[in-house]
Order: sequence, then C-alpha cells, then structure tokens
Amino acid sequence: MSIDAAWYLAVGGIIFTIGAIGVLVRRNVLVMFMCVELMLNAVNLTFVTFARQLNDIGGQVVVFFVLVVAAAEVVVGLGIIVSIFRRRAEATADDISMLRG
Amino acid sequence: MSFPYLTTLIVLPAAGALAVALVPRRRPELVRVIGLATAVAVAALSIFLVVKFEKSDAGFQFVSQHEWIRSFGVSWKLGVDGISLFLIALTAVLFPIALAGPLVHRDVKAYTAWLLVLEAGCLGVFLALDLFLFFVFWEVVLVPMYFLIGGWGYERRVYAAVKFFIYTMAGSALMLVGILALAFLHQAKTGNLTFDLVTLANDKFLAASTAQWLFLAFAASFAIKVPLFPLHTWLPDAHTEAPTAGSVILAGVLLKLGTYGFLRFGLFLFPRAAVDLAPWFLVLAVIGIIYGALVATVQKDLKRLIAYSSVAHLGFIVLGTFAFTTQALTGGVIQMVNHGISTGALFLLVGWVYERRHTRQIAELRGLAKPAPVFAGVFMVVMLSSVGLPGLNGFVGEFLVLIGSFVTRRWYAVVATSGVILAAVYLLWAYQRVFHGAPDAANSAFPEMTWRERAVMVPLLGLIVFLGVYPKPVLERIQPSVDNLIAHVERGANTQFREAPRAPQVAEARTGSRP
Amino acid sequence: MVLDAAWLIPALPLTGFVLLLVFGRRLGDPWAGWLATAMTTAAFVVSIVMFASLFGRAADHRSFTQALFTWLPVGGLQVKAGLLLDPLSITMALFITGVGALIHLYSIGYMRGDEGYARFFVYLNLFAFSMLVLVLADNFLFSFLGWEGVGACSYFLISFWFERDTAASAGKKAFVTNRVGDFGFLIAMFLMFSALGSLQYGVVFAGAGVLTKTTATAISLLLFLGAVGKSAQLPLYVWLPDAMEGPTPVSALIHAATMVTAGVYLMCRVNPILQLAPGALTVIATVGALTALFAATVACAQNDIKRVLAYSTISQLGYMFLAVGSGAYVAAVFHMVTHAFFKALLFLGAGSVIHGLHDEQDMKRMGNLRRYLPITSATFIVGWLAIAGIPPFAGFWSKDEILANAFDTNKLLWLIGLVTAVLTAYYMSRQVFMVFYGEAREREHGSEPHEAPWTMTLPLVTLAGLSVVGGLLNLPWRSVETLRKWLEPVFGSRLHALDVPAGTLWGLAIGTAVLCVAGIGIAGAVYLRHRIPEDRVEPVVLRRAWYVDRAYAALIDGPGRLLSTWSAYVFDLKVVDGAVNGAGALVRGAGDRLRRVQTGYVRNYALGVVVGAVLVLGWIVTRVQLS
Amino acid sequence: MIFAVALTPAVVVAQVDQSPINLPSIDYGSILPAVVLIGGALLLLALGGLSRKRPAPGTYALVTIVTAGVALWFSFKLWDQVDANRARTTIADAIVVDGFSVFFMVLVCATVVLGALLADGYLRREKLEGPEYYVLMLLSASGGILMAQANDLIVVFLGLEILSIALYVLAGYYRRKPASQEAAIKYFVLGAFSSAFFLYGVALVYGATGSTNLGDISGLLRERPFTNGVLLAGFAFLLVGLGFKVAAVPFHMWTPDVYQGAPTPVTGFMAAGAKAAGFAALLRIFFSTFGPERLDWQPIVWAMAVATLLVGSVLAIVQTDIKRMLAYSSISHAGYVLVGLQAATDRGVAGSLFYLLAYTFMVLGSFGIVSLVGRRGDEQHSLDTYRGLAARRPALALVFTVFLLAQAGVPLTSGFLAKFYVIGAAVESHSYALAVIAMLAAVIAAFFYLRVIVVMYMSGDASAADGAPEDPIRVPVAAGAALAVTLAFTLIVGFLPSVVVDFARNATLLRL
Repeated sequence: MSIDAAWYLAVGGIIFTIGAIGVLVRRNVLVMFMCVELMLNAVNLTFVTFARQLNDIGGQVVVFFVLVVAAAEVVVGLGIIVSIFRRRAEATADDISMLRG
Repeated sequence: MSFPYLTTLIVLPAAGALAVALVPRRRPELVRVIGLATAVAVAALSIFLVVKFEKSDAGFQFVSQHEWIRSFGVSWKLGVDGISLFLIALTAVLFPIALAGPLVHRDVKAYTAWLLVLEAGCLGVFLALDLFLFFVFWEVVLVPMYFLIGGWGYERRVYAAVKFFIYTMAGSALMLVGILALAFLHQAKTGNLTFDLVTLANDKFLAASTAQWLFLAFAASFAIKVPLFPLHTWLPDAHTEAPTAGSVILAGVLLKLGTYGFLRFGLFLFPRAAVDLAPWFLVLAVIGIIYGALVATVQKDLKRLIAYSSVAHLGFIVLGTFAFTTQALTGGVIQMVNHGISTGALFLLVGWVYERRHTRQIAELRGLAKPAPVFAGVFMVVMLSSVGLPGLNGFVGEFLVLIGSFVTRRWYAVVATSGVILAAVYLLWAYQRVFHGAPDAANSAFPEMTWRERAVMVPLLGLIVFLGVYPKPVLERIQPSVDNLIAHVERGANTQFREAPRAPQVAEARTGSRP
Repeated sequence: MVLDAAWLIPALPLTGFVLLLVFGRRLGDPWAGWLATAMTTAAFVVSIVMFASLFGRAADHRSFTQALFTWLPVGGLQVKAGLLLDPLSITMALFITGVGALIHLYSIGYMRGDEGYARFFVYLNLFAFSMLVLVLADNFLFSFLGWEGVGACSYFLISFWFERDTAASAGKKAFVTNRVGDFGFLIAMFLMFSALGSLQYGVVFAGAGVLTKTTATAISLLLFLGAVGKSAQLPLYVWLPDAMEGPTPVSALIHAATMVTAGVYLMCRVNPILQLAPGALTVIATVGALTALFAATVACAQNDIKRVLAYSTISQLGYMFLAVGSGAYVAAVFHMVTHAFFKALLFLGAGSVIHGLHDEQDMKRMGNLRRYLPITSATFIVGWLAIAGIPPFAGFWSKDEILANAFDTNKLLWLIGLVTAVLTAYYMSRQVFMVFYGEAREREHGSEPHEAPWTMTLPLVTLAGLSVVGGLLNLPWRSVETLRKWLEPVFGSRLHALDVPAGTLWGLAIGTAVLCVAGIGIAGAVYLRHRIPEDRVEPVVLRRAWYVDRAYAALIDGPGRLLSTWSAYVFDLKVVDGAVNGAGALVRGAGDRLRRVQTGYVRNYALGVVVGAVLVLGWIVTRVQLS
Repeated sequence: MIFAVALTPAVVVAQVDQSPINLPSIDYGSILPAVVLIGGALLLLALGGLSRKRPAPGTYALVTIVTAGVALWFSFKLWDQVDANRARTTIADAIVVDGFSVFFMVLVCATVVLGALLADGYLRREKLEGPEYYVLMLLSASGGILMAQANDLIVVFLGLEILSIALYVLAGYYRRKPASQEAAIKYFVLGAFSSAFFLYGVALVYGATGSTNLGDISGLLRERPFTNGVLLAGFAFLLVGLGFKVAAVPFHMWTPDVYQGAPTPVTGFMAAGAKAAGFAALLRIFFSTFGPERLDWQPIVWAMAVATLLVGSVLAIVQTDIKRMLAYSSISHAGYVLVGLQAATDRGVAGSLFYLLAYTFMVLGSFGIVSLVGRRGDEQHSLDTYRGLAARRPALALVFTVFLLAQAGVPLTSGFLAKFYVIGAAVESHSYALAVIAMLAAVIAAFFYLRVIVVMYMSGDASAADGAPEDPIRVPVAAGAALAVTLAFTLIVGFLPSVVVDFARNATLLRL
C-alpha cells in the first residue's frame, strides 16, 4: 500500500507541534530540551518527505547536517545544564527566573 | 570667494567652547575671560555684518555653500536676510550679557562651555538655509540648554529640563518627518534629492492637502518652541527653574527660533497651506495673548509671571506673521528682537533680585525701591518697554503688528489690542508689590545695583531707548525681505492680500505753508 | 526763519529731564528744582516767540509743520516725528508752559526737604516734554507718544510717595484706567490707517471726506473713549480722585491744568472728523453734561480738601466736553484755559493750606484759616469766585459761553449744565467756608499754621491775577472775541455759530449768575450759619460717590481676578499641563503593565515565540485565501 | 572544518543526477575572513592547551585582535574585488561574495576587535583569564560571517548555529555567577527552540520551491511570484527564527534577561555581532530572495517594527538596571533596522546597514562603559551606581553621555544620521505612519537616556552611593582604546558621514 506524502508532512507538523507544546508546558529543563530535539526530528521528517516528493537527494542530505548540529547543541546544552545543577540539587526551569521584568 | 563670515560666526563660539573645555578646572577666572572674550568677538562680528549688510537687497547675503553629504543632497548652506539679520545680532549681543550678568560659582567651566555651544547652535538655526542643516542645529540647541537648566537650575530643575527636552523633541520629531517627506516628494517630482530651502520653497508641486499636512508637521515643532497657547506649559517650568543666563537666553533667543521658523520655513515653504491654515494660528495667537496675560496676573513667582508674559508677547508675533501685511510682518520681526531685549533684561534683573534675596516669591518682596532706587528705576524702564510704552522699543513692534494685522484681520487685531491693557495690569501690579510699599526688615537691606550690573544693563537700556525712538535703520533693513516674503506667499497662494490705501505723503501741502 | 526753532519747545524740558536724570542728585535741593523751572520757563519764552511769529502771519497761513525725523517708516505707514504749529497747538503750548513754569516754581518750595526732591523734578520735566509733544505733534501716533508719556508721568508722580500703599495703587489705577482709553485711541488709529493709509493730521483730515458715516462715527467714538480715559469722564473718571495721593503741585499741574485737558484738545483737534459724525457729537455732549452733574453732586459731600477739587475738575472737564459736543470748540478751549488758571490756583492754594497745616487734608479739621494764611486765603477766594461763575471773573465768561451754546443746541443738556453751575457755586463755597471761615477747629498739633515762602505765594498771586482777567481772552462781543478770531483757521465753518438773540443771551448770563449767587447763599446757610445740619445735605451715597468704585470692584475686579486664578491654577495646571504629564504617566503605566509579561519563566518566553509564530501564520492564511 | 562541511549540501543540490561526483573548486579566497577567524580560534586553543606556563597577560587578546585585524584586512581586499568586478557566487553557489556580505564581514570583524579590547581588562579583573573566551568569540564571529555570506538556507542555518552555540557558552562564561548561568540556560533553550522554527521554515520553503539555494529560489519567484501556502508558511517560520536572533517583538523576551545576566562584554558582543548577523540573514533572505513576494511580508514586518519600537522604548523607561535598560533600548534599535527593511527599497536596506554599523559602535561603547562601572564582580549595574558619576569621573561620564545622546538620535552623532536614513527610507516609500511612530518611539526612548544623564550629572550628591572608594573605577588601556575608537566613530561619522554612508549604499547596490 502507499501512503500519500501529505500524511508524512502532517505527522511532521504534529510532532513539531507536540514538541513545541512540550517546551511550553514542561518544567524540567532536560525534558524541555528533549522536546526541542523532537521538533528538530519533526523537521527532519519533513525534509525527507519533501526530498522524496521532489525526488531530490539534497533534502535527505540536510538531515545529516541537522543531526550533527543537534548533537553539537546537545553537548553544549548538557554542559550548561550540568554546570547549573551542580550547585542546585533539584531545579525546575521555573526556579531559574531571578532575571525578570 | 569672499571671507566666510557666517561660518566663522558659528565656528567661533564652538571653538571658544572647546578652548574653555581645555582650560583646567581650577582656573575659573581664565574660563570666564575666554568665554566672555569669545562672546564679545561674536557680537562684534555680528555688528560688523549689520553694518556691511546691503539694505536694499531683499535676498540672502553673505551666502556660503559647501557640499556636505552628497548622497542625501545635503549641503552646508548659510545666509542672512533682513529677517534673520537682527535675530543674529540679538543672539550675539545677548550672550555676552548672559555670560557677564549673573554670577555662577559652581563648575564655571562646564557652564561657560555649554553656553557657548548654545550660542553656536542658536546662530546656526538663524543662519541655516538647508533644511537638514537647520534641523541639526535646531536639535543641537536642546542639549546645552538641557544641561544648563538641569545642572545650574533651581529646585525642580530636573523635571523642568527633562520636560523641556522631551516636549520640544516631540515637536521636532514630527518636523523631521515633514522635512523628509517634503524632500522626497520634491525628488519624486523633479528627480533630484535636495534639502535646499530656496529650491524647495513653493508648495506648487504638492497637493493642497499634502502641503497642509507638511505645514502642520513643521508648525507642530514651531508652535511648541514659540510657544503657542495649548503647548506652552513647558515654558513656565523651564523659565522658572533655569539659571538666570538660561532664562535670558530662553526668552531672548530660543523662543524666537519658533517664530522665526514660522516665517522662514512655514510661510516660505508652504505659502498656500500657510494662508489656508492661517485662521487657526491667528486664533491660537490671540488666545495666547489674552490667556497668557490673565494667567500672568495671578502668578506668585516673578519668573513664572514673566514667562507667561512671554506667552502673551509671542502671541503678537504669531499674529503678525499670519496677517500677511508689510507692517504686521515687519512688526513681528522687530518684536522678536525687542521682546528678546526687554524680557532678557527682565530675567536678568529678577536673577539679581534672587541673588540678593534668594527668593522670587512676590509675596516676600516689598518696597525695594526704597533701598535700591536705581535698581527700581532700571526695572521700571525695562518693565515699561515690555508694557509697550511709546518711545521705548516694546511699542514699535506691538504697534506695527497690530496696525498691520488690523488691515487684513480686523477683529483679531481688536481682541489682541485689549491684551495691551492687560499687560499694564499684571506688570504694574507686580512692580507695585515688589518695589512699592514700605520695605520690611528683610527687604530694607536690599543692596543697590552694583557697577558691574549697571555696566551690563547699559547696552540693554541703550537698545531699549534707541529702538523705541529711532527704529528706522532696523526697519528699513527688515522690510525688503518681508515684502519679498509676502510677494512669495502671494504668488504661492495666488491671492492678493489687502493693503492699506497709499496716502499722499504730503501732509505739509495742506496744513502748512513752508516758505 | 523763527518758526524753525519750534523744536526747542519740547526739546528744552527734555534736556532738563536728561540733565536731572544724570546730575539731579548731585544738584539736589533746591538747584534741581531751579534747573527744571528754568527749562520750562525757557520753553514758555520760546512758545511766546513762536506765538508772536505765528500771529504775524495772515490768518490762513497760521499753520506750520516741522518734520524732525522719520520714526516708523514701514511700507505705506510713514510716521514722522513732526511738529504742527497752529493757533490751537500754540495756545495749548502757551498755557502748558506758562502754568507749568509757575507750578515748577511753586514746587521748589513745596517739595523742599523731600528725599525724592530731584526725582520729582525729573518726572516734572519729563511730563512737560510729553505734554508738549502731545499738543504739538503733527500726527496721531506722535501725539500718542506724548499721550502715553503723560500717562506714565502721572503714574510716576501719583505714586511718588510709593511707600504709601494707597499712593502706589492710585498710580497703578490711573495708568491702567488710562490704558482702557488708549485702547480706543489705538483702534481709532488702526481704522484711520486702514481707511486712509496715513496718521498725518493733514492727510487724514484732508481725506476724511471719503469716510463713511459709520467709520467716521466709529473713529470719533473710539477717540472719545481715549479722551474719556485721559480727561476722567464717566465711566473712566475713577482714577482722578485717587490721583490726589500725589503731591499737590502734581494735582495742580497734571490733574487740573494740563494733562486732563488733553482729551478736550484731542476732540478739538479732530473736529473735521467729528463733523462727519453728528451722532458722536451728541454722545460727547451727553457724556460731558452727565459727568459734570455727577461729579458736582459728589463734590458736595467730600471732606478731603483735594478730593473736592478733584471732583470739581471732573465736573469742569464735563463742561468742556459739553462744549465740544455742541460744536463750540472755542468755548471749550476758552474754558480749558480759564479753568487751568483758577483750578491750578485752587489746588496750589489747597497745597499751601496743607503745607501750612503740616499735611492736614480733612476740611472738618480746618476753619478760619484766613487769619493765618492771608495770601493763600485771598488768592483762594479769587479762585472760588472764578469757578463759581461770578462776573467778572474768568470762569463766568467761559462757562457762560458754553451754556449759551448748549442752550442753542440742546435744551436738556443746557439745563443739566445750569444745575451743575449752581452746584459748583455751592460746593466751592462750602469748601471756602469750611476752610477759611467759621471758627477754628481743634488741631492736635498745636503749632500755628504758617504762610508759605515766596516761591509758593508768587505763583498763587500770578494765577489769581489771571483768574480775574482771564475772561478778556474771549469777551462775548463780536468785536473783541479775540480767542475765537485766533482759532478761526483751525475750526473754520465747523464751529457752531450761535443764532440766539442777544437779549436771550443776556438773560441767560444774568440768570445763571444770580442762581450761582443763590448757590453760595445756601452754602453759607449750611456751613456758616448752620441753619441746616451738615449731614442732612451730605448723604452717604454722595460721600461714597454713588458707590461707583465699589461697583467696579464687584463687577470687574472681582470676576477678573477669579477668572485669572481659575485659568492659572485650575485650567493651566490641571488641564493643559495635566494633559502633558498625563501623557508621560500613560507611557510609564504601559511600561509597568507590559513588565508583568516579562515573568522570567522560560516557558512564557517560548510562549511568546509561539504566539508570534501563530500571529504571523494567521496573517499568512488570510493572504493565501486572498490569492 | 566547518566550512568544508558547509559546502557539500550545496554541491549535491547543484549537481543532482550527475555521476561521477566531481567536487567543485573551492575558492578559499572568497571565504578567507571566516577561515582566518577560525584559524585564529584554533591557534588560541593550541596556545592555551599546549603552552606549559600561562602566557603573558593579554596575549590571547592580542592574538584575537591580530586575527580579527587580518580578517578585516582580507575583507577590505574582497571589497576591492567586488568593487572592481561585481558580486559573484562561489563554491557551487553556496557562498556569495558581494558588497552586502563584505559589509557584514567588516562589521563583525570590527566587533571582534573591539570586543577583545573590552574583554581583556574585564576577564583579568574578574579572574576569568583563558583562551576559551576568545576562541568562542572568534568562532561565533565566523558563524556570523557565514550567515552574511550564505547563499543557501542550509548554510544560513549552519552559520546561525555556529554563532549561537558559541554565544550560549559565552553567556554562561561567568560560571560563578548564577545570573550568568541563568542567562546561558535561557538563551540556550529558547535559541534551540527558535532555530527549530527556522529550520522548519527552511524545510517548508524547500518543499515549496524544491531548493534551498537562495539564488534558485529568487530566480523561481522572479519568473512567477506565487502565494503558495507552504511557501508563505516557510516565510513565517524563517521570520520567527531570525526575528528571535535580532530580538524583534514578540520574539524578544529572552533579550533583557540574557543581556542582563551575561558578562557585560559578552552582552556587548551579542548586541552588536549577533544582531548584525541576524539582520544580515534577514535582509538577504527577505529583501533579495523573497523580494518579489514583498506584499506578503511587508505588513508583517511593519507590525513587527511598530511593536519592537514601542515595546522596546516603553519597557526601557521603567528599568532600574542599566544593562537591562540598554537591552530594551537595543530592542527598539532593532525596530529601526526593521523600518529600513519594511521600506524594501535600496535606500531602506542601505539605511538598515548604516544603522547597524552606527549602532554597533554606540552599543559596544555603552556596554564597554557599563562593564567598567560594573567594577569587580560585574555587579554594580543599578542606576544608583551612576549617581554623581560626572563629579567623580567627568571624562567617563561625558563619553557615556555622548553614547546615550547618540542612541537618542541627537544630531552631530552617528545615531541621528542612522535614524534620519531609515526614517527617510520609510517616508520615501510613503509609510508615513511608521515614520511618525518611529520618531515618537525615539522621543520616548530619549526619556530614559536622559534619565541616566540626569543621574550622572544632576542628582547632586556625588558622595552618596559613591562606589566604595577602596574599589574605584579603573579604565584599562585596552578598554580605553576601545572607547576612544567607538567615541571617535560616533562623533566623526556624526559630522562627516559621507564615507560610511556611501559604504552602506554601495554595499546595498553591489548586492546579488
């Protein structure tokens, strides 16, 4: 059976949305970060789908770059998060709100 | 090309300011000397210009033009005509007086430097013939005045300074948009982008409504500076809180920037719009005359009182501006000069009162004429010139404005004339409360005018009398340019303004036999 | 040629003014006074010379203009500082400088020892200069210069003793009230300029023909408004009684002899325009007559020796306007001159009384002074008879001429004039009886009243003489109507020609004289014989001058102050400035509110991003549908 | 090597269905500035890692400055090339060498130089020496340049990430300070979040046009502008992503917190460099590439500009922390640059460029002073610290005043001309309302700049709150030099702007 490409796009969009909502609603920094990753992967899915549609390899190649970049982000991000939680035992994103106004 | 007098006129005070800034802090006397010397030099140069000025020539003289920012079509263009000539002289004369008159003890260096920067700015506004250049100076003026008020003013100085800065800047914000719009619309029509006043000076290429909007954009800024009736509230605060020199310059020069703007830019750039919208400004002007006088009557603070009197006096100038007759406009211009002299002198005197008694509250002053008759006498003369007593300078401008506007704007002139009565009321009443009556202990020790103060007042008194008795040399230099402007407006608005009938100038013919 | 020296007339007092301004203090008492007097006297001499050389000319060539310099040349408006010498102006100049010189002389003695001695004569000379400019100017504006100048001087001199609050306010009151009149003067000039394009007397009068009746009337009435202010007529007279706060010579010179007559002079000067506005003439006559009566009634109940004279001045000025209104310009000028003589005399007499009694002004505290002040009382009595209209004193003739003209033009106004004449006789007699006759009243300061020095008595005597013979100027016989003939060229046909049978005229004259005597009789009955208690004939309403001042306070001063206070402290601060500060507060408030959005929570910021994205997408959607 | 990576996708895209694969000739000359910066970064790493004893103080800064200087020099070389023979694309159309990109190279390199000058003294004062700071700065700078040079959305994305990731770390560089950490985490989470949006946008555009190459896309749109939902949605997401980087409302909320929390020199660098890079991409993508579609995005930019102007100035008024206040003011500055973009004319873009240049120097100067007044611990940023500064340090106060007035747009400073330029563009394209709003925003903004001046000059008691005398304000030579340069630029350009104005104009005209 074949599934219309539109569905893939839809799935991508939905996942992206879920990720975004996740960032909005979750308190745990790590989880928020994962949600961002989720969004990126949704984008990957979209890329691949389009690549298929257009029958153009470029879109698929992009995915690799995205993965690389994501990896880099993970490294840096975790570094930062760790350095924070070294001083605060448990902390939610909302505790990090001394700068405001 | 000839010597760039006008550029020098601007550069000189700026250089003076720089020089002052380089003098070490602990040499205030040196600072004073340099500052005064510069100001006097500028004054001398301006006098020289007045003498050298070709009185029959209605156009711009001593023009100096250099390219400045090519891609904006901006050029450094300066020029003088009859309208600006005496405002420049006024500026150049008032500054040395403002420097020499009141004594400042705190941070003389910065104070002097700012004053000189201010002078450069004011002269620039009066000299600029390029809209961009004009706007630059227009804005630059704010900064030194802001620092003078805020740095050397009285109790609520910060509030006053910020209010002054923001209020006027709000006005010029609109003007900037107006300037740009004008330039670009002109470019759209003619293809070349320029901010040259003379090139842009006719709104033929604009739709009537557009011209009116642009005019209003300019007018907003001028009306605030003047200030016209509902936009005046920054003035009393600024005047009251400013140091004496600040008030002198504010009243003497800065307010004129607004009225000058109306003449040089409002009428010149948008003749049609100016004519169409004239009624609105006439109404505001007349309201200002009456309202300012009414409010001045019950002020408790001398400086506030004079500030409101300025609102009234400036109303006359605006009235004259929008009456479009030779007499009214010429009167308006000379009234600018006269108001500068008289009100400047008044603020100087009030400043000295404050130096002596550390109060400006009318209620706390009384019977000063007893201990200080000369002071009282001088104050009396200045006050009468401000009341508009014939024979003193104040009368000339007011009378010309009124008789001129009566020809075209009969009822406005009539109402405005009643302002003359009110002027007498508030000033005489104030004088009575301050100088008449029996002085109490605090006031009976009021020191008499010092020789330095007399020396400072002499030139002002001289001008007050001279301009009142023999204004001819001034008038005959102003009039050609004014006629020129009126003709320009008539062309632009293609109308013909009413003129008083030309009477045969042969009074003798009938009344007398002159062998 | 001689007339070219005309400029000297105003120039001399001006020089005096300048010199005194600079050296006055060093000259001091009495030299400053002598300098001033010398200057005015010199001016008087010059005036005589001018008069002579003018007199030497043929009647229709007795006019000479001299342009000094151009004052205000702007386009069509070409105002020169020019002098016009013609019978009218030279007449004015003569009695201004003449009486002026006498009063200067008087002041030398009167002001002795005053710390403002030099200052006083500075003002006095300045006044003389301004007054001469007023009458000699050859155009309205230059005249106006003098007009305002005398106003200013009267302000200075009324509030001369500025430490007295009453004096200070009186001065201010005078200036401001005059300004109300000047308003009229100014507008009138504007009208003339916009209609005729000039302010030159010659040009205006020559072209007056083209004026519409309305314009002419408007100009006349506006000028009259000016005159009303200057000459203290209803309703602007209020400043004159208060003006008595000034030194007595000032009252004599400015507020009796010269300045207050400026209004009359102006009206006479503009007679060509008045001629075109019969309505205006009626108004002038009526106002004059009413003022005359009104002031006379008030004068009957005043106790301040100077206030009585002040009201009497107002009343007499009313006569002059009655004359002007009836077209009897010569009569007006005639009365102006004689009045200058006897009223100056009366004031100076009063001054010497006050001087003698150490600044006592209340007549209730005087009496039987003729014992102590022989010269003063004698001269004062002359003045009294003159003003009371007893033949052959000067007042009789001039007043009679006015009444005759009034009788001819308007019976009602004539009647008012007649009543006023009687009242005048009455209240002046009242004054004389209270001051110089009856028994001496109690005086707290025991020192005997003393006669004044010669510098003061000489002017008294001179003026007394003039008050006796002044009538000769214009005796009502065609052959000897000197003044009339002299002024003919100025008024020409516009002068009202009496056509009343001589018999009637005689009847009127005698009748009036008799009634005046009767008035004196009544006064005698009350104040000498005490047949009637005084307070019966001095009702409060009269003592309070019909409550006019109070009405002004209630109707103008009060509301005006209220309006000012409201606009200053409610409208200006709360509304106008409130709006400005409100704008600022608004922005700040917005800032504070927006601030709350910046919670510091990451997720809220993310929400911001998302919301933004959604908005943008929303817009996109609309675009898509559009396409 | 990052840029090596950067090429490949373009290669692929460019040469679909074509075997054998032949790598394109890589014109290193065209990307020399970026290469130099990265080279410098590596050199520093080596220096830091290999040298046994720590080098003389200031060595790192020196190396950085030299590197940036060299890069700057190369940039000017490129400018000459461009000037001589038009703009060109190289490396398989993935990179453009045109006036526009060179302009930003110059801008970014200058930022690095000044940033290094300011950082040196700061890091020593705060005991934070070490090569990492400079390495990160250089890397993120290279990212910025890449964004400006990119001719392919993917390259833009890579540049964006290189820029951002380095900045995340820099923001948290002051490890001991919670504020710094908080700034880092916030910036990081939101940055990643927004770049996800950006990337999604790229994907959608790719889907709609079949290419990520800006040249191809614009070619496509130019022949038949089409409003296809996917494409427009793509715009939308790109706008979100870049709007975040340039701190345009409503994507601005991170700015105040991060600017306040980050070490002050970093804030300066962020405000100048990052913003510039963001705008480089924004201007190129929307003006050049999506130009034909302007009717669709102009209104959005209009709304964003207005919101940015007003929110920035209004919120700045109520701040009491100077860094935070300057953060908001930088937001409203972004608004002005957007005004230039909204005009969507050559004059508009030139205006934006000029504005960015002027702004860079003003803002670096301002934050430079703030970092000095912040004193040890980088804590003293409340307005009260500035009370009576004029009395204690007149020169410093005066310089700061100049920067503040310049930001307020007072004539005879570069700030005025910048405003004049963009407003002019808006007026020229008849968006008068926007022009007026912008000017009014300027008035509001003036209010809080004045507030600082008031505090420095007019709140008399110099003694009060005089930052503890035992800890006076020290102005290191390097920082002094940086201030001198920025001041000179602000004033000279304010009076004789022609050179710089023409630079901006040509940069726009020599655009691909």
